[in-house]
Amino acid sequence: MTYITKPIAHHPALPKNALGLTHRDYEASMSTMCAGCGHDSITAAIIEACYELDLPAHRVAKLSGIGCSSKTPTYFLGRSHGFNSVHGRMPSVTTGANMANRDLVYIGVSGDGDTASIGFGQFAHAVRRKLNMTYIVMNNGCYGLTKGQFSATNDKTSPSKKGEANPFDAIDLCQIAIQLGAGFVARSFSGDKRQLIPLIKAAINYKGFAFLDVISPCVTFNNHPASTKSFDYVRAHNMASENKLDFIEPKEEITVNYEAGTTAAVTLHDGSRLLLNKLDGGHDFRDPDEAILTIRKNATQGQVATGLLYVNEDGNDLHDVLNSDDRPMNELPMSELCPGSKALESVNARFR
Amino acid sequence: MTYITKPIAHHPALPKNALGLTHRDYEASMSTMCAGCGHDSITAAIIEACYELDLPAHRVAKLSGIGCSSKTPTYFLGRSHGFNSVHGRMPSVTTGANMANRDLVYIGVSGDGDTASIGFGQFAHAVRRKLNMTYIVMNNGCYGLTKGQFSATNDKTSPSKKGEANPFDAIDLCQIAIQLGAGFVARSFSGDKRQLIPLIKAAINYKGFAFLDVISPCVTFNNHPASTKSFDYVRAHNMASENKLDFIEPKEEITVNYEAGTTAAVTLHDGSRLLLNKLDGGHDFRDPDEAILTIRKNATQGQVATGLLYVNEDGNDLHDVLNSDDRPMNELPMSELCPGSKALESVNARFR
Amino acid sequence: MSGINDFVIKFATVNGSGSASANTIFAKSLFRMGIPVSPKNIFPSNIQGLPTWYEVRVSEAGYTARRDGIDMMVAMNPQTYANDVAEVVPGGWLLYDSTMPRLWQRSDITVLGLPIAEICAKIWKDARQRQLFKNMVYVGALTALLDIDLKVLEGVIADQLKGKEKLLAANMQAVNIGREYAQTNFQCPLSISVRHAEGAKGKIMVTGNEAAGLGAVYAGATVCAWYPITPSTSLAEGYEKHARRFRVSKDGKRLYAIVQAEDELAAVGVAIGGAWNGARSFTATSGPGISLMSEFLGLAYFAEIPVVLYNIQRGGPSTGMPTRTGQPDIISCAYASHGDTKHVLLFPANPTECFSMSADAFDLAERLQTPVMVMSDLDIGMNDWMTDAFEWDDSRVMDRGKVLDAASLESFAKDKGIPWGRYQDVDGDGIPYRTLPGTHPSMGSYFTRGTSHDENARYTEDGTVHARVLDRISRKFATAATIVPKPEIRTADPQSKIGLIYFGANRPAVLEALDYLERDGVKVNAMRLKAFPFGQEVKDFCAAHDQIFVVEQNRDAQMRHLLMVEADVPGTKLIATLNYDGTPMTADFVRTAVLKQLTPAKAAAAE
Amino acid sequence: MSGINDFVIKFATVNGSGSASANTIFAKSLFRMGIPVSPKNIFPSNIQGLPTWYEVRVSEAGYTARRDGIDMMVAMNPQTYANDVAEVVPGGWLLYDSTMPRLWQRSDITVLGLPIAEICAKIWKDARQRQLFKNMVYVGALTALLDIDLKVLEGVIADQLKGKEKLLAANMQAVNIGREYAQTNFQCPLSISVRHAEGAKGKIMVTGNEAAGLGAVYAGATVCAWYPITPSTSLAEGYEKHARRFRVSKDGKRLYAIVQAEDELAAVGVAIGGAWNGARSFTATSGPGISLMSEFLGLAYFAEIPVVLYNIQRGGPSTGMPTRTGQPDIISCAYASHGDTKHVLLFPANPTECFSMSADAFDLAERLQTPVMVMSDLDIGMNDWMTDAFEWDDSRVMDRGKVLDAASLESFAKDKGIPWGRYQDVDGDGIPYRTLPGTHPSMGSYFTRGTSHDENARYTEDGTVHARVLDRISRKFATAATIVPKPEIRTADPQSKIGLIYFGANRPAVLEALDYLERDGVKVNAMRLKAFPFGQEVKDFCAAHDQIFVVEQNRDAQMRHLLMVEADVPGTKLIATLNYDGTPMTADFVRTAVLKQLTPAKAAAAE
Ligand SMILES: Cc1ncc(C[n+]2csc(CCOP(=O)(O)OP(=O)(O)O)c2C)c(N)n1
Ligand SMILES: Cc1ncc(C[n+]2csc(CCOP(=O)(O)OP(=O)(O)O)c2C)c(N)n1
Ligand code: SF4
Ligand code: SF4
Ligand SMILES: [Mg+2]
Ligand SMILES: [Mg+2]
Repeated sequence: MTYITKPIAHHPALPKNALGLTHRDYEASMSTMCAGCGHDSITAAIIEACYELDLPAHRVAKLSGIGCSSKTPTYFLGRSHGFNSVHGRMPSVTTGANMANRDLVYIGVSGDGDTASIGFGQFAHAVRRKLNMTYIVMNNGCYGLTKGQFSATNDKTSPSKKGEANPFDAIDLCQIAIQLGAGFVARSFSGDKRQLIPLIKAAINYKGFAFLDVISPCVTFNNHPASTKSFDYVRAHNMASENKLDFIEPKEEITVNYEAGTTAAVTLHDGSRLLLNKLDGGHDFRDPDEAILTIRKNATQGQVATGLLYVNEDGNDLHDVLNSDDRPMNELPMSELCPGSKALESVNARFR
Repeated sequence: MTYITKPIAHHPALPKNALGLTHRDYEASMSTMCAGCGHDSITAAIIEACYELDLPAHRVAKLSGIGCSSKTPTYFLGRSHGFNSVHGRMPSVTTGANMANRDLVYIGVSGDGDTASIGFGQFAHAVRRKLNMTYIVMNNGCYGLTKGQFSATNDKTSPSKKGEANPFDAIDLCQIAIQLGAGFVARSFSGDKRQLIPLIKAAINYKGFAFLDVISPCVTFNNHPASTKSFDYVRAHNMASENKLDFIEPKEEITVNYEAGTTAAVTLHDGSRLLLNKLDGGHDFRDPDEAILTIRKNATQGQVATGLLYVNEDGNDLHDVLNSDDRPMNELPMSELCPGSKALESVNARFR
Repeated sequence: MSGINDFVIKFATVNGSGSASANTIFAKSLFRMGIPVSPKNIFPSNIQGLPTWYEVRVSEAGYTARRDGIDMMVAMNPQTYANDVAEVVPGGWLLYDSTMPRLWQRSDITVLGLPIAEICAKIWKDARQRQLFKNMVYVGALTALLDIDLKVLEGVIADQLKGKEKLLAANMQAVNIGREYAQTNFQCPLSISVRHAEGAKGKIMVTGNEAAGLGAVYAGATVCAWYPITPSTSLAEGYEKHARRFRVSKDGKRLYAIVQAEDELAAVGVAIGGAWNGARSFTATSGPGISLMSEFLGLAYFAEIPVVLYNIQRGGPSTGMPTRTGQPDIISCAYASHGDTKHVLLFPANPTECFSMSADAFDLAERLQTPVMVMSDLDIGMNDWMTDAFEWDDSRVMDRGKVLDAASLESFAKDKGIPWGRYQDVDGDGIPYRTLPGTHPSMGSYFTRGTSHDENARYTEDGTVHARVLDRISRKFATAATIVPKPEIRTADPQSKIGLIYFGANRPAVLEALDYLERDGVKVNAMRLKAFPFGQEVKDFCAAHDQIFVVEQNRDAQMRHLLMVEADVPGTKLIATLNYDGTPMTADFVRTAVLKQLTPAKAAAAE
Repeated sequence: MSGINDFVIKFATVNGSGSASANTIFAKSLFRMGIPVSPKNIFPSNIQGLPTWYEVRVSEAGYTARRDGIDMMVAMNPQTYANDVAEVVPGGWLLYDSTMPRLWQRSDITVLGLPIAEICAKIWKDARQRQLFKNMVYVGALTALLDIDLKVLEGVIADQLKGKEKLLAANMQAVNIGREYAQTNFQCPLSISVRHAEGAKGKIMVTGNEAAGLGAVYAGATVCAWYPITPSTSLAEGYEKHARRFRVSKDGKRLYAIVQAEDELAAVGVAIGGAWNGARSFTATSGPGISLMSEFLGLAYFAEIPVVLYNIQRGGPSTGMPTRTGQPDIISCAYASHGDTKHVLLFPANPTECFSMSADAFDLAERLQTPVMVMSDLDIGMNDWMTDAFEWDDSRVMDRGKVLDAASLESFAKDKGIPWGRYQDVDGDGIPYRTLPGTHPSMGSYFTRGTSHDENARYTEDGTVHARVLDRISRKFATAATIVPKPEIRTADPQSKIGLIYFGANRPAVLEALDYLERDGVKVNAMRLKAFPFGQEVKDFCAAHDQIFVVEQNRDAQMRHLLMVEADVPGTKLIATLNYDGTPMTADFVRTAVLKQLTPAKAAAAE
């Protein structure tokens, strides 16, 4: 919650970012997740990413549905407005918020139940509309908050803690997102902040729909050895598309140097870049067909393809599509919105 | 409607199928579609397929959502029970009906609005559950019944009748169905009954989720020259995976002969086969990856891949998954359903 | 009783045959002649081929309600001949296409045979043209039979053909053919006919949906999210039409955002997101959409988000009668969503109010920080109504409610004496102060949620806090009752203990009935409800009368229900006066219902 | 007043720390000693780390309602020490982990320090074990302090450990450690303690959700579709648990089908599809689910499909208080969906009725061909209740209602004198005859739809037909009022004009309060509603009393609302008696509310 009872004590030694804000300024109220929950690591990564991006927190709006994952926006960016909506409906609420003010940064947090079950339709259509937002799914293959039932992203090979088999195939949200036209699609793992943080930074800077499927083990209900969403399994089967990922802001110099040939760079509309040291055999992430194949081939071998999977460098967003005014709708003066009595005469005339 | 006011006059000359039923016995009340509507052709194809399959009409249940397309079940199989449910919810109603009686044949009819917009989530999860049904989408790229607004399957390149451009990419239901694990996926065209009828027959005989995306021009709102869902466009860009398709029932001899090598046969669990005279370059429709690629490659060239796209020959269905009794649930005797007072004593004991 | 400028004519045609525009031209021409008319479109839930009717009441007295008893039937649809001819009153007329002559089993009406197909076949080769001009031929015949001013008619056609002027000649040719045939073969004009009048002067003819869409533009709404559903579709289209005209900058940028959502849940979600973020946002739907939106409406109620929803009611339950009118969603809207919820409702009675109440709806929503539903219906929304011209007061300032900007946030504690908290009732009216995202770098941010929260928007599971917040929202609702539009009261006799309550589209029928009742010597005081929750005036009116007819278009007497529970009116004095066959109400229905109850004898006579 | 077999003990612990099972063992042991107990679990909407409480009332008198005033607090959660200690009544006790000693600011209670952590650290090395056994240590101490029969306790633990017997010893070791520490350091037993009793004999202890799930198995339900939501989840799980036991054939085939749907819209859709196809089908949900299901419920109402829905109510509005109880969905369920709709509701008062009313619900649904909603709540559904053992009459035959098989279809016209039509009211009770898919090769097929239809299920846009069908469904609803379960009436004095109406989980609190009021000399006649629509008995009771308290757990007096509108009871005589803080109702609340109204003086004294 952002209503801060006691002001955060600012330790003078704390490092500051370009806005003179410390890490603390991007934190919020204490997490109520289970100790060790993957969601907390992702929360930390979001905080780190926003801090490093020098984002003015109050220019960010965080939205979510319902679930443990959807509670996390209360644990980061305490100075941002947040909206914990209803189950599975974050995409539509975010669409409206974005229509009302195109100038804010929209971070949507959801769970695999929230997105792949009740929210599948809204998710699909937000993707289709190229909504300019960062959509993060904290994917644990189960419904944590309702005590661990299988979700639609749980692999068929992955039984429940009690040992019951999961009868259904998993929905791969990254594949679906690419098929539906998402501009930026990546998968990561709550246990790999080296990969996750730059991806979040790039996703936030991406103009258009940026989707992040982050595997986030539920330590209480779905982290047993047999679970494919467990820390151990993901560590063992993580097929990253790169071994090093760097996000470079427009102003910055490119300092990182990779062995020639293996480096790939993605340039976003604002000039910022995502540099990857690609592993050989890595697919061309500008090609949606290759991206889908990579995901599918890995899946059939029980591997999890992570990293940047697909990006459309010249992405546009819903406001471009609708050709809306450059100013936020919520700041347009009534004088420009209400045609007034004169105009009404001509309207009446047409109905005479 | 199946309440028949005047008994259908049986012309003695009418040919009869194995059940001694004539074509007429598979018809129903008069269509109220616009003259020339693609939906009527699909309706005719369904009637033909059921007649040729010698289906006892009363063992078929036809279900639909809301829309012009969803009205068509009133125009075929007058002796079957039908259920015109609510918009976008046919999949869930069919799931329940199927759970209650596994012995009937379930034909679900929907529209592109009914399935790709409001019903996208239910569609996706019915696929995932491997529901044993034939799911037919009469796809016209628009909302016919509400006067022609764009639907989510309308191509971005396809403007409205009034000339407004469609800002969004189309959802390709066949790709989505394959991705979500449908066992039988085909696309056809209301204007091509030679291809459509055998596909419907195979889909009905397929055990598991059989999906048919049938492009069905809306002559009133979306059949103008610029529309990619118009008769002319589809005829001009139809990339069929075969040039001849035959459905052969278990009992039948294979009489058709194709040039050697080009013939491919799909055998369904009941022994019936679908024979295709494949065009060279046709993909292996047992491979989902190839199927998806074929669809995508064609789409990028503005071509429409039709015919059998993917089939999983050893498909199983939701009842197998749930391991339900072989008898229909709705016929189980109370004696087997109600444990009775004796058992209750032991239950009470546990709560003492 | 019918006669000059006083009759009902009905057109029976086939859906999708182009008759709609011809019929509109007919009605509009009479309107332009200054004659009060009220056309009612009775159409099927189908795109082409099914029967459709267009009923036009002509009334110099200015009565625009539907009226039973068809004086003239223009029977152009053989499918429905049988019923259509039966509807004509004795002494009435039936005009039909006599290309295929037919024996009509009625001797008490005059049948006018016009060989339309034959005539058209002679003149137009192209099938489509033939079809279209057929309609203009019967309109032409009517100009002679009813003595319609040809110049006015031509003007109306010309307006309709804007862009394709060259078609005017052909259309007028068709009109003249029909006209001449009538003049030579029938005895024109008939005893029912028209003449220039004053009653329609200064009025406009428009549908409520277009008026509401225009109203949303004037109200400054910038975010519209919708999903197509009859009969609300044309409202979003109306908003778009007028926004295109008034809301595009020189460089072609749009000062509005319309999202055709994937379904109603998404549509209201988008509207809620926009409203939360400070843009005036709305959605439009009908019954089934209300049901689907109810979870979200509960969120907006509890999280206090000012969203506007237009419900263009149609016949229920379920998918029901999508192309018939009704008022069956009063209860489902007043209490939409689970848990303890209540919503503010507005009841426009005609297109003029659809326009004016739009601005009221957004003002109330933002003032009260709660959803406001505008309860229109198919009759108001989709039929052309002769109604007062739209008016706008340029001095009107929108009431954005208690929204804090950076400065007022900083001085809040000082100004108000207590620190800001999203759900604090600072002013005692139950209405808290809200902040918008992005307002201030370090103040005013909070977390919006549908879970229980305290006055500072913090999550809580403390039941006493939860109850306290719910009570505060009840106080806010009490405030609402004091600021929503007041009822319209017509007093026949201050002493009379007989009252009548009505609302929405039933207004013309009720006002007409009240005139008749006056003549019948029955003094009935009437109150038209404009909003829920009910203000003191509503309670006073009910207290002042012993017998109150509650006129509405639903089966379960839903407004009566609401009055009993929310205005504490004993059911014993509330007489349910219900019509739910999907057709607009008639004055006769209302008058008879009242007489039956009060003076059975008179009622019998009246029937 | 507290003392032997009469006190309230409360455990304050941390969610997910394993205290739940220890607390259940404690309560179950007292129950096995024959003492009436009623445990209430007050848990957060969280999986681990937040405060949670477990309140146990011990009452030899058999009062099982919640009671305010904690005699003993087992304070194991430092986060909540402050509030927890404050809750203890003067003269009460507080037991805490004194490993970290603490000064308690209360001189009027006895603080008992038990160095649990310290003790456990000595004995168990493994952290997880330590954590678990901690709980058994305080249970052990309580056996001494409250004089609990150790053998009984051991039996209960043994039962809980079925499968992992070897753990028994370790658990008992922990118990004994606590017991011995208490015996040597405290003065045992305290003045509040327990002894074997008779009150609980023959009873069972079970949750309403498990009872309802079992009830659905007994009712012959074969299709269960659900979507997880607190507090209804354990109902579907209960059905599955018992179906696994009783519904699997020798060859391992399941005689039931459970579908965990993707959301509530799908869940109810599946249930409707199953019911349409002749299988007894149901879904279970809570408030938000009801809102999402409302479009579908309108379809089932209008298409007349016998589906059963369990609504385990929780605190609203919106997501509200998912882990707190309430009765706030009466209106949203009675009128779920747009258009004119009404639904049949059943109100179980305890787990025993959750079981028995399940069969009633399915019988009524099929008899009436309409949705039936069983209105339970979190308190009944998720708390263990001491309740009457389940009973089943093997001679009971399920009422499948008017379903035609092939033979009766063929002879229908002859038997009934009119041809079969799906929606024909043949018997005058408003209930038509239905057929199932696949019944007959050439007869009985029809098209089910939510659009308007005539008596033969044919699509219609004829308003008079539509109205006729709606009226017939109203008649069916009137029939429902005559066959739903009758209210339970307790008459204190036939002459008394003071009445009280209640339902559901409030029963224990009300019955206890009635005893007190009796003593107070206030004669109150009480009626417990078991169903909606209301039968004649309900109207008679209301007619017979001038002042009627309506006791319910919601803000808007929703049952009072329903009585005013649906039983024509004047609001003036219905006194809203409301509690909506999410906690189960107490007898004191009811008693005080009544006294306040009737004899303010007494009330003051009582407080
Ligand atoms: C309409 C509705 N249905 C059901 C619920 C109950 N519910 C709360 S969270 C949740 C699932 C959460 O799963 P997921 O999105 O994966 O989040 P996680 O807890 O796993 O992070 C459900 C079913 C609800 N709150 N609202
Ligand atoms: C809940 C709900 N929303 C909206 C509608 C209105 N509606 C009826 S049909 C339809 C779209 C139909 O499109 P599609 O499924 O493609 O069928 P088509 O008419 O094109 O064959 C809509 C939006 C409705 N009946 N119910
Ligand atoms: S239940 Fe699972 S998802 Fe929820 S907080 Fe605990 S570990 Fe995380
Ligand atoms: S509107 Fe289109 S889809 Fe509907 S019936 Fe006419 S042609 Fe077919
Ligand atoms: Mg999850
Ligand atoms: Mg369509």
